[in-house]
Amino acid sequence: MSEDTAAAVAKEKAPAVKESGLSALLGSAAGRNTGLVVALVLLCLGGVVTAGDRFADVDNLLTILRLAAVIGVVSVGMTFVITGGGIDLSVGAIVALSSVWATTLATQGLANDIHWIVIVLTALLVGGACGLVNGVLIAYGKVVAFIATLASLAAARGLAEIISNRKTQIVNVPGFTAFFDASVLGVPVLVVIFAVVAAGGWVLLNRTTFGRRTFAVGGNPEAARLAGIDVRRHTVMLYSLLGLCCGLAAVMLIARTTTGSATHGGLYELDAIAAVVIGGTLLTGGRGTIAGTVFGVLIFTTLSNVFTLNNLSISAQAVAKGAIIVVAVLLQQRLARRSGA
Amino acid sequence: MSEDTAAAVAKEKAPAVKESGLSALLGSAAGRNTGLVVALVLLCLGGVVTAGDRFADVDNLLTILRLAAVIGVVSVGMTFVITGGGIDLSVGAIVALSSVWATTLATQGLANDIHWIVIVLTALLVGGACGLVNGVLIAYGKVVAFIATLASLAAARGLAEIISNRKTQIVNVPGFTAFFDASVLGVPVLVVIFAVVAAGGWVLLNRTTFGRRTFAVGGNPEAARLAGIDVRRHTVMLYSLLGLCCGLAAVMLIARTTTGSATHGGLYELDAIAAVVIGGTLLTGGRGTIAGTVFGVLIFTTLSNVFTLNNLSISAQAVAKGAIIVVAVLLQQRLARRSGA
Amino acid sequence: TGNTPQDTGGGNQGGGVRVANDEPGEKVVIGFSAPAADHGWMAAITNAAKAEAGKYSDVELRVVEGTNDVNLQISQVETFINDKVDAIVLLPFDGAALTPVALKAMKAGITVINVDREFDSPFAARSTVLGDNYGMGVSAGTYVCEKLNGKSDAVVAEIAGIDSLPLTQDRSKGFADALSGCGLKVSNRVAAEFTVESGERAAANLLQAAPKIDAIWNHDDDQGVGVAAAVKNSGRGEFFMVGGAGSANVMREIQADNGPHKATVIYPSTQGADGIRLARLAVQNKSLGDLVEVEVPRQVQLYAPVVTKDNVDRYLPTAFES
Amino acid sequence: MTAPALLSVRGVVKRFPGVTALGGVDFDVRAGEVHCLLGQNGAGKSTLIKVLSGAHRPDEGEIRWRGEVVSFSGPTAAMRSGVAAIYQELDLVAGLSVADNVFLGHELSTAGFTHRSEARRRTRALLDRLGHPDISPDRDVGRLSVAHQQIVSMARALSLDGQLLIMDEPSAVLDPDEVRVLFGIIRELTAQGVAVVYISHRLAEIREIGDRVTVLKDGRTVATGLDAREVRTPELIGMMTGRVLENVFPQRKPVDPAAPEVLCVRGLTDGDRFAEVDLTVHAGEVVGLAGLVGSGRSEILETIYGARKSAGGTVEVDGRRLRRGSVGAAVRAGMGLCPEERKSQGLLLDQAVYRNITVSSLSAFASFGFLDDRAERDRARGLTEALDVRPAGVERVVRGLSGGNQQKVVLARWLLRECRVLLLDEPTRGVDVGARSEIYELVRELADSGVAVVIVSSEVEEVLGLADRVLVVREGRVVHEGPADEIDESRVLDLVMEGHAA
Ligand SMILES: Nc1ncnc2c1ncn2[C@@H]1O[C@H](COP(=O)(O)OP(=O)(O)OP(=O)(O)O)[C@@H](O)[C@H]1O
Ligand SMILES: Nc1ncnc2c1ncn2[C@@H]1O[C@H](COP(=O)(O)OP(=O)(O)OP(=O)(O)O)[C@@H](O)[C@H]1O
Ligand SMILES: [Mg+2]
Ligand SMILES: [Mg+2]
Repeated sequence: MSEDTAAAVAKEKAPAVKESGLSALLGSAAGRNTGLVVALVLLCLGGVVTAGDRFADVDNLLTILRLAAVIGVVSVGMTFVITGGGIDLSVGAIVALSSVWATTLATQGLANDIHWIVIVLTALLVGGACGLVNGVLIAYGKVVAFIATLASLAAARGLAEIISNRKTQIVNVPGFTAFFDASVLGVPVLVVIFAVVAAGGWVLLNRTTFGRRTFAVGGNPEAARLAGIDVRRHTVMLYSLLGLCCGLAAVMLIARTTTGSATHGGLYELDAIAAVVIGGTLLTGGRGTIAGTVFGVLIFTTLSNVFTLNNLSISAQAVAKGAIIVVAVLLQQRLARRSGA
Repeated sequence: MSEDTAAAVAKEKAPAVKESGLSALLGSAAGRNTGLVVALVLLCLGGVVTAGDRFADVDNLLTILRLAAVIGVVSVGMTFVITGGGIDLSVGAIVALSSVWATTLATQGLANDIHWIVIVLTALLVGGACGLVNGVLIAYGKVVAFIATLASLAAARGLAEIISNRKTQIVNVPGFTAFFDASVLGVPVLVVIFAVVAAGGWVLLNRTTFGRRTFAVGGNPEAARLAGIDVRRHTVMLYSLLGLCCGLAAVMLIARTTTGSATHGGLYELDAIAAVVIGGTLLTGGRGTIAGTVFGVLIFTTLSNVFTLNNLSISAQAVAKGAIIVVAVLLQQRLARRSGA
Repeated sequence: TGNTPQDTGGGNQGGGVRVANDEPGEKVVIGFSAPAADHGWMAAITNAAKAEAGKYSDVELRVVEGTNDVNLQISQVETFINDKVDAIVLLPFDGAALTPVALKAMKAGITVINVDREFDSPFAARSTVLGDNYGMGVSAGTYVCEKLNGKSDAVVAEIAGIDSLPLTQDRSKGFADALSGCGLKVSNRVAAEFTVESGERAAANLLQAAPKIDAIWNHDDDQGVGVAAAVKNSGRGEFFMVGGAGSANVMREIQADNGPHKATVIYPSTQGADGIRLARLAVQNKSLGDLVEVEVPRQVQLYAPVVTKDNVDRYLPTAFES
Repeated sequence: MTAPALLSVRGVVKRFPGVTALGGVDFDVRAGEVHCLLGQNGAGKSTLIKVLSGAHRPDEGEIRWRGEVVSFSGPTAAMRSGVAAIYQELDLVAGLSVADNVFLGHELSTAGFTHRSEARRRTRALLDRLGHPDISPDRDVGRLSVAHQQIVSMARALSLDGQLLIMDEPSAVLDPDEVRVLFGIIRELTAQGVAVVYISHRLAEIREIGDRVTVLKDGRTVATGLDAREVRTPELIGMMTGRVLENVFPQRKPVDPAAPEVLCVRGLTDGDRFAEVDLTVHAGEVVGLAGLVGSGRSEILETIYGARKSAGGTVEVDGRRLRRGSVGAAVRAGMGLCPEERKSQGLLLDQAVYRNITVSSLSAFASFGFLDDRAERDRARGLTEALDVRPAGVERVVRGLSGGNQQKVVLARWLLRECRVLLLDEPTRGVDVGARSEIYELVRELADSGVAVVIVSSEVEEVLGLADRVLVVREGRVVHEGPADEIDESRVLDLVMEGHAA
């Protein structure tokens, strides 16, 4: 009786029920990230206006994507950790350590005998193990994530320097380079990997129990615990997942530069966190979006591409970058608010 | 009737009421930071054992304190911002910009005419203004603090480079150097400044309405707003305060190096946040301790000093640093828990 | 200097011929401080210094954490002063910023040897070992001019190192000055961060920015490895590259003549090692061999030669492995 | 009486640092019964629930489940055995949808992939069963009102299909209609043999739905197995509080008709939830707002207070018009708001009790910005003693207090400030009978001293008993205004439901 009116009122206010399916997915991703999309489009327009064909060239776009790929993979992993209420400052150092470890294996004498897949597996293993250590320190050792991963940052870089003796390790394993330098239907393998990781990350975050629990652990750990989720184990898994992503990023970086080095991954922590946060993931946890992160990564890489095409001085770039970041965030806020999200 | 018993039971268990007064202050600061104190003492023991008199020498201790002074001032300011629920990544860049701006004034032709106090005021003004911009962006523009200050970081460094034309500015104002190189009762002026800032910070955070509001704003901004606190204005004040601290740190750095440079203050953001967090201030806001921050700064600087005295391999130092940080945090947790805090 | 091919073996770091001066003398404690080894050349500097010190039984070397924080570096020097070391070999992150504390050390009677980035005051160091950043740019520019041989519309690109460092500006200035000598100019300039990864990133963007290039000068061979990888990825090959600093990697590429690198300009990574030697001699009151002077000279400026396929064999043995 | 005990608890003890929350609890629950737990705020009810549902480990004592001694290693183990709980502090995750929350921890999935449409369908069915077809399973839980969040919590508990369902004050945020639906469901469940443990401070509810009652006091069982319908109210209150309550509501004094208008609201509109609200409160008057949950009363209070921007209308205090949307202006004019959701809107959970109390009155304790800490504590101690906050101790962290005691702390904040206008939104939610009457007493005293009070409550009885004048709000509009003694409970219920009738 009286409930019907109430229901009608409530329904009026409720957001439209979401449809599943790809079109809905794209629509909703674009919808929720209107501001970011607009910022990216404006940036591209800026690129076209100032650099014309040099910007709007397939090769150039592929260059942007290739550049985005490595940090993109790390950022997808970072999205999980931040959504789960954590933070990881050691990602760059883990990339460095993984790259050095894997390439030392490849360069030290064994070079001719090992299959390139061993390099890949080593990097993944090292990355995953570092993530595991972070996770255990944080979840079971109860060390604040910021400090634990800051410590890992120092330790992993130091270890990478010791292992590599501070030398750049050059990889000459033929199969490795051949595989990663290839293209699939004109799209470089690195970009394909990034796309697969992003898509996989989206599915994992939005369509699996793991993803649901990640939101819960980040949004309200006490409620998650009461719901029977093993918050600590889940936290360990989140950091391990990010570690794996770092290992993969290390492989991609080895492929791109043909080297492993203790200097790889410098300041990735800031870049990745910035991409994640600008994408709309809350630093306090509980809310995260892979699509936003991908847009965030693309905005940053496109930005430096446009700057370079325009031969801008580094200092001017820095000032402009600051301004553009603020504008992008303000745009995203205003537009997201308008679309009612 | 039975209420009396309940009250008695409750009173028995209630923590002892704190006394005011200096002894209580020192006692409680040490008590709440037992783990940090123990970590620092262990570190000093390590220094004495490995370097003997070279460590436990008044000159050496003053060297540690002088080193701690600059980053210490920034960290005290950072304690306020983090306690108030924020974060500031732009501190290093603000230090750089302030140092450059102030020294450009001193070096460009006017050198002989200006009084050194003008340098000091300029640095403070520039620092405070940068903080103000950060605060307004965050409080009124509603840009996430991480992103807003990341943008400021880029912009301020770029601006510093442009102003200084990427050259190190050398200061030759006699009064300036004379003042800051002096000692008060054997204690260098820089150390005195740090002590004054730390003491002032402690009073401000723990004994004033401003401090109390800072805890409220960081602990639950919505509740603070409904309790009648102007959360946005307060946030602006917090960032401005930190900006002022950065300006002061810039003055101290100019005094120490006789230069202003766009490269000053590199990675101060990480150092300051690390000191604050290891000291026990919560990154999520609402809990903060100046004493902890001071201990955090001292732990990091003492660590550097002990390493310097010991001629350890640099990479091994990094690994050891990571391990020591984790141990310090674990110690602090275990001991703080035991003492019931 | 460190660029002379050595015949004594014992690794390719820090050359130097053994001379009478090498006979053990009174014990010398040397403190060594340098910026963070966040790239290969800087790591090589420290490694070479350590290796050099290891050769002398009368030298005790104290190496401290590399840092880009001038405040920390100042406190390291202060610690050395407290420690009463005999000499300090200092590669400052910022020469001007470290000047006051170097003066303090000199006043305390410690022999300060300034390496690579020059102090602001002549009294702050007993002796200065300088690379020649401006000269490096000039060498590279001159080589590019020769190689392009009057092609007046040539597109020359430059990949600089960390742009906020004065040394980068010196190099760029030398390069630009030399190019203008043959009527050329830099049409595209990007900056990297002295690391492989940043080199790759900067070069990938640069190659998009300039569809056709004739010559590239890259300031640093560490980032050069990345630059070469980016060139390979892009499949471009219409230009030649000149490196900087002179790493073994790049020299091998020049030797094999199968990559974009046709030359590199040496910026000796043995400056630290030279600093150690000078410090020891100065403390022990010995003179510099092969010089008539009785005292160690005030300043030694190292030469920035161009290494090409023709002379690479001479330089490769002392090149640093980055 | 012959049914075997499904759950039996013996000598359970649970200690927290500085507090013994449970000091020896015994009771049995039989299949198919509704077992009520009664006790003052801080008696240990919620703690007991958490021990039973595996969220806390008991320090001592024995729990038998179907006759066997069990020790739940965590909430999952308890859920597997068939124990489902609705916690007092809502255990939902803002940012996740309703359906996600309902199935959190026991997701419907194959190989880790969630079945979203199935989860939505089942959630829909559960919500319908709870009488709320208006809650969409896709809605973000954080955007629901507390009442709706409570419904979601119940849906979640039902989705577990437990043998024992524990409900910690489920009715505190519900309106009478919703409570009726809830009771229907409880009866359905017990008929199927499910046992229910039910906690409430409303004795009338216990009479209506309960079979047996266990009374806790200071963490111990003082009586167990009482017949819920037979036991006399004064006896129950005596067991809980150790004293006898004469009269719950204090005596009203007639309002002086010449008293000045302190709060004057004209045509207040927010363009969304309510419109054209006129409200005048004289000095010494208590005005009650009655209405259904969701009728917009909270929004009216928050807008008057400046915490929300109004779209039109004016608010005046003592004849001076307040700036729109400025809490600061309202507070300076002498207004205070005791918000509806104490945890998210009211409290600094990790700070000491006294700091929570003094936060709105800091300048009263400060000279040149420097605080007199001792004076703060003394004033706070006086207030907590007057309100009987337990455990005593103004240095305690608020998070460790029981729900009802937390509410008292929020109330103390505005008592301290000596407001001209006090806006109270559900001030007695979760507060026990004894403390309730103390709060009523205080409100009355305040009014008598000249304060203008506006009170919102979902308990019509409370509004009628406490207020001098009553406004009935329906869907954002005032539909009735008049003296409290000229209207009765059923008339108010008719008014709030009007138009709802099919
Ligand atoms: N996490 C905790 N830490 C410390 N003390 C706690 C904690 N949880 C509960 N307590 C204490 O245990 C006692 C019992 O609290 P509990 O929440 O069980 O009371 P309750 O009977 O549910 O009261 P209410 O009716 O107010 O909800 C209280 O004294 C409370 O302060
Ligand atoms: N932020 C919001 N966004 C959208 N809808 C909201 C929001 N907050 C509350 N609502 C809706 O408003 C209704 C509840 O409003 P509110 O709690 O203000 O009512 P009330 O009359 O104050 O009831 P109560 O007795 O709970 O205080 C619910 O239907 C809820 O869905
Ligand atoms: Mg309770
Ligand atoms: Mg409400």
